[in-house]
Amino acid sequence: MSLGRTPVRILMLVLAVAVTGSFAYAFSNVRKGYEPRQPILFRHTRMAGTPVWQTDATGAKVNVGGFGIPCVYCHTMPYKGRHSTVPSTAVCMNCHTSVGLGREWVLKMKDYWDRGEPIPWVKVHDLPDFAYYDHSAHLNAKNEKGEPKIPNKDAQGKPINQCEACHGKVETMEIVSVQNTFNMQWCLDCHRKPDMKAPTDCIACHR
Amino acid sequence: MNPNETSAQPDASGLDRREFLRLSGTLAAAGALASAGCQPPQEQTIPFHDMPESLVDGMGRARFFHTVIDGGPVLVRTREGRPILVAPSPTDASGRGLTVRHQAALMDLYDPDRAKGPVSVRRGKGPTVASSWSVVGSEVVSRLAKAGSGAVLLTGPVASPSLAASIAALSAHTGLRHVAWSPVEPDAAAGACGQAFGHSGAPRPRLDKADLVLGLGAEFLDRPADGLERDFALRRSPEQAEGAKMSRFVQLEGRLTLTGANADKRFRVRDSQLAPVACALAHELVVVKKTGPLAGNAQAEAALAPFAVDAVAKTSGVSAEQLKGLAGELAAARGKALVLAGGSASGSAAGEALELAAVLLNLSLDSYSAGLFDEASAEQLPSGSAKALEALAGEMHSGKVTLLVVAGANPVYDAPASLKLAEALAKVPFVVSLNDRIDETSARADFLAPASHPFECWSDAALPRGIFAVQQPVIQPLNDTRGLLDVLVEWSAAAGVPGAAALVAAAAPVPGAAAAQPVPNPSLAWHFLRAGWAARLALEPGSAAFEAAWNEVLRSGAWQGPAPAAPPARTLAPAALALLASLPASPAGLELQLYPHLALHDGQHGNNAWLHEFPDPITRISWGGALSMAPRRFDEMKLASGDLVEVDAGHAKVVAPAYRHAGMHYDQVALPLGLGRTACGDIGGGVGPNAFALRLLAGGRPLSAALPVKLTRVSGNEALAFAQGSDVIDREARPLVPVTTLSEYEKNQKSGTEQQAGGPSAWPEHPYPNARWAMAIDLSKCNGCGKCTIGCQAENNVPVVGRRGIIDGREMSWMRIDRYYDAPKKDGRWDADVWDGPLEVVEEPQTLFEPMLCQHCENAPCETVCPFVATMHSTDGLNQQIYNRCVGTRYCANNCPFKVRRFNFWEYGKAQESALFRALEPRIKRNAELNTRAPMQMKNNPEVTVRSRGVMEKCSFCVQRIQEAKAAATREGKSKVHFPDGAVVPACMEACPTGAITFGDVNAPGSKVAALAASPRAMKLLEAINVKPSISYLTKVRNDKA
Amino acid sequence: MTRHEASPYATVMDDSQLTGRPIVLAGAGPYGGDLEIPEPLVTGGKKWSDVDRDICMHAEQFPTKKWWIAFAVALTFLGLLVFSLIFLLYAGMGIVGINHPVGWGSFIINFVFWIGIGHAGTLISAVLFLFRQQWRTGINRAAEAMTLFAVACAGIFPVIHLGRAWFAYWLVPYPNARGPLWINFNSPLAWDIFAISTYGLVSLAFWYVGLLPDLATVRDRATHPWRKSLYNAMSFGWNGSHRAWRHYESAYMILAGLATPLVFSVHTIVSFDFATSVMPGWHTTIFPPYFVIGAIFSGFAMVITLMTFMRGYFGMKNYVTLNHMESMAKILMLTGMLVGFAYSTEFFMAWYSGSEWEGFIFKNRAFGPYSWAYAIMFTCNAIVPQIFWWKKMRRHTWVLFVVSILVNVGMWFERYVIVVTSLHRDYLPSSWGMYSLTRWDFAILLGSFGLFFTLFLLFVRFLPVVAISEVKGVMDPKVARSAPTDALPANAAVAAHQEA
Amino acid sequence: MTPTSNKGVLGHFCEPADALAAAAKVRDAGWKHFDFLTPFPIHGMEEAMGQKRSWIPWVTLVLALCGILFAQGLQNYVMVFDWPMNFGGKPHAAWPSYIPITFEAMVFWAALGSALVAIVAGKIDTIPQPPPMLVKTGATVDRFVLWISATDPKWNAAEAEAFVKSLGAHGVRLVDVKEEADA
Repeated sequence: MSLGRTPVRILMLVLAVAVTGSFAYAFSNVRKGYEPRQPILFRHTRMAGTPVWQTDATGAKVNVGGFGIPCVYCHTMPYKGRHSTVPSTAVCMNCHTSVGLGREWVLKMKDYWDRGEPIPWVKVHDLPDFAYYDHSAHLNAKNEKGEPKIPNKDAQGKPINQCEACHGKVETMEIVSVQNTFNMQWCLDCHRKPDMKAPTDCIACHR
Repeated sequence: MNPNETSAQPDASGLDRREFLRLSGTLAAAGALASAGCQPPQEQTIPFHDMPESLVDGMGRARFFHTVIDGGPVLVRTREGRPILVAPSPTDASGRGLTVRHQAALMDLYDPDRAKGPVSVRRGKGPTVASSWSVVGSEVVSRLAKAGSGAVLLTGPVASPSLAASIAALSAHTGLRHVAWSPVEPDAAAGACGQAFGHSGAPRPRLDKADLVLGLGAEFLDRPADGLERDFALRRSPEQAEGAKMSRFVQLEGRLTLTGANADKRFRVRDSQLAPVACALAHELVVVKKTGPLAGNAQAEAALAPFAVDAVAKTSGVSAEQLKGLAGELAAARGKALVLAGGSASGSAAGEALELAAVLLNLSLDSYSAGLFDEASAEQLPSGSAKALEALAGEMHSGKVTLLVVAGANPVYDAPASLKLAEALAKVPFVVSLNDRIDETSARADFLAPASHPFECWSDAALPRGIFAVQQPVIQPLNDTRGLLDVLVEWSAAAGVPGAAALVAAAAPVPGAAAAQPVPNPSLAWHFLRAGWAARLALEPGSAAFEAAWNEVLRSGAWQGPAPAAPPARTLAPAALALLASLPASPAGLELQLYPHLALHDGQHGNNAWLHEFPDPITRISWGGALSMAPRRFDEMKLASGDLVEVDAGHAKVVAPAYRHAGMHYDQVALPLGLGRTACGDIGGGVGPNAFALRLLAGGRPLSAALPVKLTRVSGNEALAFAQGSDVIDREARPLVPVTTLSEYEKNQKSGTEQQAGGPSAWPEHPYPNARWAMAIDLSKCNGCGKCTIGCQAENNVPVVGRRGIIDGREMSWMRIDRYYDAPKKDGRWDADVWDGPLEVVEEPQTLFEPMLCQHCENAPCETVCPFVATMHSTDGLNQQIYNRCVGTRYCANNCPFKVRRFNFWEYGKAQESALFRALEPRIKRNAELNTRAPMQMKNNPEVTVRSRGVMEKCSFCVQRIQEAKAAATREGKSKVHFPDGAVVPACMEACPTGAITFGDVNAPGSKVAALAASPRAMKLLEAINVKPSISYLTKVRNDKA
Repeated sequence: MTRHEASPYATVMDDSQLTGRPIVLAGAGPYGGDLEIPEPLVTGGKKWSDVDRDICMHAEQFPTKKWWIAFAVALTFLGLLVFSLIFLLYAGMGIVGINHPVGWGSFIINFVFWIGIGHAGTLISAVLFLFRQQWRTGINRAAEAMTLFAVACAGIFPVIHLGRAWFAYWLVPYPNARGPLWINFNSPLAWDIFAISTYGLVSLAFWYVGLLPDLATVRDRATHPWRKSLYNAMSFGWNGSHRAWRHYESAYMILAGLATPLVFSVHTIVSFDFATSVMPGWHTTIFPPYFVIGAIFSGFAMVITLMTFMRGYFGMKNYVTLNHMESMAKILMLTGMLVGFAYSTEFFMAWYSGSEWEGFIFKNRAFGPYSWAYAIMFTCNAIVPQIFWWKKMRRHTWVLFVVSILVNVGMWFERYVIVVTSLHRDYLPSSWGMYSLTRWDFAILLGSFGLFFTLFLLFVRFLPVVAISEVKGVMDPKVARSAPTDALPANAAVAAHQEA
Repeated sequence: MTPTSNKGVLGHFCEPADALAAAAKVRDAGWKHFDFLTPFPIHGMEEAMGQKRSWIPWVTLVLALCGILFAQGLQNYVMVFDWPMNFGGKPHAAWPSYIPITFEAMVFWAALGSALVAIVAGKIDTIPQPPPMLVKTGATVDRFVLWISATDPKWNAAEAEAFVKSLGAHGVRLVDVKEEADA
């Protein structure tokens, strides 16, 4: 007699799969939390993090934090061009001709430099090819009062990094990961804020 | 239900609640897993090893270079080191203008069928063997020393002074002889001028100064050169500056050409009769009306005596009244009238006489003295000469030539058949080809050492009006190729030409200093050019002043040379009149005209898909050519379009599909040259018939017109790839093209724009408070040349679909030029059969051109019907098409009244690899051949999505440029509310040589497009259905005021 | 009223004895005059128990050779469809005949064609039910099944005609991660999705509700316990309780009442695909009624085609009699005339509106390059059914069969004419073009028939093809009842197996 | 879901008219838990059995209104409130465009809902039935079966059997599923 239940069970199962699956798919988030391994273990915490001075055993003051190098030292273009750009190896060699020598990853980087090969970084923030994003148009955007639309000051008036708005606090990340969903909904959440006065035309991003 | 009664049945719902929850929990976990597995593929970011300083601001942005290609000054847009667009140089002062071949040069650069490096061809016997530049060089140089005058360099016309100088230096040192051969440039004009005035070089007419232009088979719009189309357009709109009036253009011709299609009045005169008709006009002016300096000149009057209008009227088909009227019109416009010949008809046996008659007419009308001609001042460079080729062929046959270097010439394909060049080549002991591929000539050579594309190497060019331009490379050579100039300098050095060795030494790379090379470009040609340019600029080579001047030349693309010399006197040498006496008789029956294909020209770029796909503006045939026949003859022979016909010229026969060519003279047929390449690559090989075989060499000139022929219908039909549906428009029923005549226009400026008004709208309009993009197209200025379409194709990554694609109706062009023959109202209206082109309409066609692109309608019918939200209106008035949202219902295209939406029927962006499916559908293979072979993808504009199969696309008003302008405004802190004129220039407007297209923000105060849209001539199409286009068409005005 | 103990219906042993006219019982009238009673709907002196056997037999026996041959042919065409669709998905829309002026081709034609056919079933169930046309009982089950299968065939076309069919689900307005990007409710294609899915599901519900009592009949005849429990589950344990009949009848009436406007709305909305556009030849207010009538017309033609088979091959002549066929022929002729009237009205309106575009498009339809298609359409749809003015023709099986096939050919061409001739020459003469079907178009068209007949043959194999309980309801109890006995009816399925 | 009763009395008639006549008598005799199992619905049986009109139409009305509300809500939310876009110059609230889907949604909710509710109602809004498949009644063939369930308040097996026989029913028998199953 249990056969009477079987078709109903199958039907319920199919329905449950369909409903759960479609919602999972519709809201699936493929980007947030993406944290690929890079060919060189570059530590943004060390390069861009806040300096923390400690006195070591010998009494010398040692920076155990980061060097506080601004983002645009390496990623030169966000205010001027579409891409923020990934630095060429030559930028690393600005300093690493004299410092950090002998460290494993510095040596690996120098290996690439000596071979004349670019470093094959893995793209962390990867928008689909049909979405056209321009860093300069976002970072330079200003409201009527002439203030940047992407805030460069917090509520207390303390300067903050504009990059944080999307990329999060990269200077605190040992391995860079994607901090936001970077999907269309996320883009539009900002573009549709009334005080942003940002375009919501499709051609703003797709062409 | 009674709870006391127990049920024998289980609960019918099957699943209890707990079970369901358990199940869905599992599924949610599975869903999460699945979505985690749906990560997009990992991509890499490859930065520079060491970024060049010049690129620091240039990442992701276009860079522009002025250069020159095939004598045309161009502005090349590059991205990440790849040229992606060729546009006319906006700063060009030479007025040279471009042809579609210049614009389509990208396809030649990225042609996958180019030779990859030097090969030993072994005269086509067996497979080719890879070789090297040093092997070829040493072979040539060693033979050069021995050959003496037996060594010949055969080139195309030379446009570069530096190249000419290097050839001259090599010749002087080694005895190498230089022969230039140009297959289609008619040299009758220069010859006639030479005979008439004693100095060769045809002067450049100033169409912008003429009130009346008479064309004697003129083709200045078909073969745009020296900016004639721009000058012409300046006088073609009815709004003219104070004191000027709209010009009138009368054309006499046998085949309806693009030029003739733009005429206000057109007479059908077959090629062989053009010279007598021209003489009759001269007779009427000089002998009858006693007009101009020739009046009373006994020799001239005697020479013109046989050409009284009555006599000529009998043979030419133009009535005596018409001739007299025309002569009267010319006489009335004396001092403001121009007579032009120089078309295909000048390639007939009577061509020089025709040109001389034009000279006589111009003399009589005081055109020279009234300043309607600019004297030619370009440096005299070797251009083609059939006489020299004929002599060379003779020497080759007799074995006098021991070394032949072919560079940029393909005589086996395009020389007259009577020269038997293939056999002659076999008698030359050593032949080296410097062409870019194994073409018809290279296949018969010993070695092929492929020349670089002009975008890959240094050279220069002499332009009209004393302007010199530098050809600078815009990309590293893609293959192991070298520029012709580099090769010649290297060979010169090896042959011991003085000075050349020093250049080689200077260009040699400094060992061990790759990163810090002091010389930016080690090219030999660069050194050679700079040496020559130092002399031209009269500056010390290597001095700071020279470097600054040189950099300025590279930046601006051109250098203005010394002012042209004072014009020489234009007095007639009476001996020239002998040409008229020896005028050959017209063929009794049919005569054939061979005209250069409008896009492919002489066929040199025969593997260029854009040029093949470019529809002839008149015939609208792409991918091939057809035998143009008069409609009446076509009907009499009971032919259908594409029926095969054998053209028998006596010495040769060619089979070609027949085409009913409107406006063709009954006794004339025509075939395009430049087709039928047998060895040019997979794209253009075997497309169309090769009409070069029909040319006849006579008197040192390759005759290409007025050739007597017989036609025979042979079995078979070859479908013609028409890029257009119906030819005819009944404007009474379909007021889609605004046209009027000047006299009507003067009565009512709105005439020609009448159409049924739209009803009231049920809805309020959407507001457009900020920028709103719009376009205006002046049909009076548009001559239908189609350069906008190539510009659009290059800018927007529009694929090519091939012959089969056009026949299938799958053309992808975002912009097209519709060509209609106007069927004026006669006793009511035309009936449905008008669309087949009745003889009354197509024998004397009134041709209309209408550029058609997305109209960005305010009430766009396409937007309403797309269920996927893939197309809708932007706040700045654009009709947006979002490819990544498009699923391809094609509903929008169906509902587009203008049929400008294009569907990707196939995958054009990448090859579909499956042998089985490719076998099932050969079109898949052809698409891959045409679009996706490396390095073709390099031409793609990264600012525009490459569309995938199954999505709709259409003109976006070059939204990528609009977005770039907006981003630039944001960067620079400027207002984005309105944009000034010129802030955004779409590719079509950029490419338009006549300024017919105007684009801009119609809401910006004082914008040009707003003024044009408000012009009384402006008409927006299909008001009746209330779509409200953003594009205004300005009435085409025909000057009917004789 | 006199009750006749010996029913005259008992003597009508097969449909050759039917005349299509009432039976006159001399002197049987209430005042002694003649009594005219309609001819029986079921012939052969069938008893209620015979009905069970005759109809369930096909679902209970091992299929016949004829069935296998038909099934093999249908499956072959279905295979062709599957292969063609795989290739279509791989290669793209390039393989079919559409091009730039004609962006919709055979797929949309087939879609409208099948949707049209799908209209007869629900019409017979719903409209004829509301009009108390009792003869519908013989054919409604098969007609409803036909509706479902036709809708299934129709349903694949809007999906496969998409350039990127794998994104077809974007048409469903579901919340998603693209932010607020839903669908465009202005588009008739969005309306279509709702209309077609509603129609498909409501038709399914209607059909299934009608099947419930019959599934119980099959269950009660079943011998194998698996089969028994399967059919029991499918019939939701139906036992014929009149307390269930009460709600059942009410729901059936409501379904009929809702399905009636639904039938009209669905093809109306399909016609909106065309009527709301700006294309001359499409943009016309006559389309909704014109499409609905055309749909009924083609649907009835398909029912006639199928019934001819059912009568011939499945021995259903006693349940689907010549009287049934004649009634359908009459409807066919009426709708055919209405369709012909619509064709003429279009021309009149094109002339009367004074619109040049309209005028041209209709002239071009009738006399342009596709005049052959127009001629096929007009002949098959407006002229051929006129043969049914003759009663003999209405009752002639072969005539009915041929006409029904011709009508569907004509109706396919009607859609061809509407879709192709309107698009191929619209506003701009420069963009005119021609359209022709490629081999893939033909393969998919034929394949859709394969799918249709495969489903229909499976239906015949597994389910009662005539609405048993409804037919029982219209039979004369005097003929149909069993002799009074205390015994329960024997298990008819067993009996049938034993006979076989 | 259906309440079942393992005990009751069954008897059948061979013609609907007989069943109809019997039904009135059963009703008048005061039986509550009785039912007629028939191969097809019999006109007039509702009155004869003393049943009220089916309440399904009210369900239909409510569901139809739900369908209308759902469709109007969805379309207006999407097109007007969530992200208003300019489609071909139409206003955001282009209400005529919303009519077709509103109608379809109304039919969809009303029709499918009614069908589902009717099936369920046939199972719930009933008296305890003889267990299907265990008790053969012939009601799906040609018998018009009277069933009086043992759950009836005035149940008395002998009395019930006698009563059914008195109606002229054939094949009257007392049913006890447990016994039949054991046997």
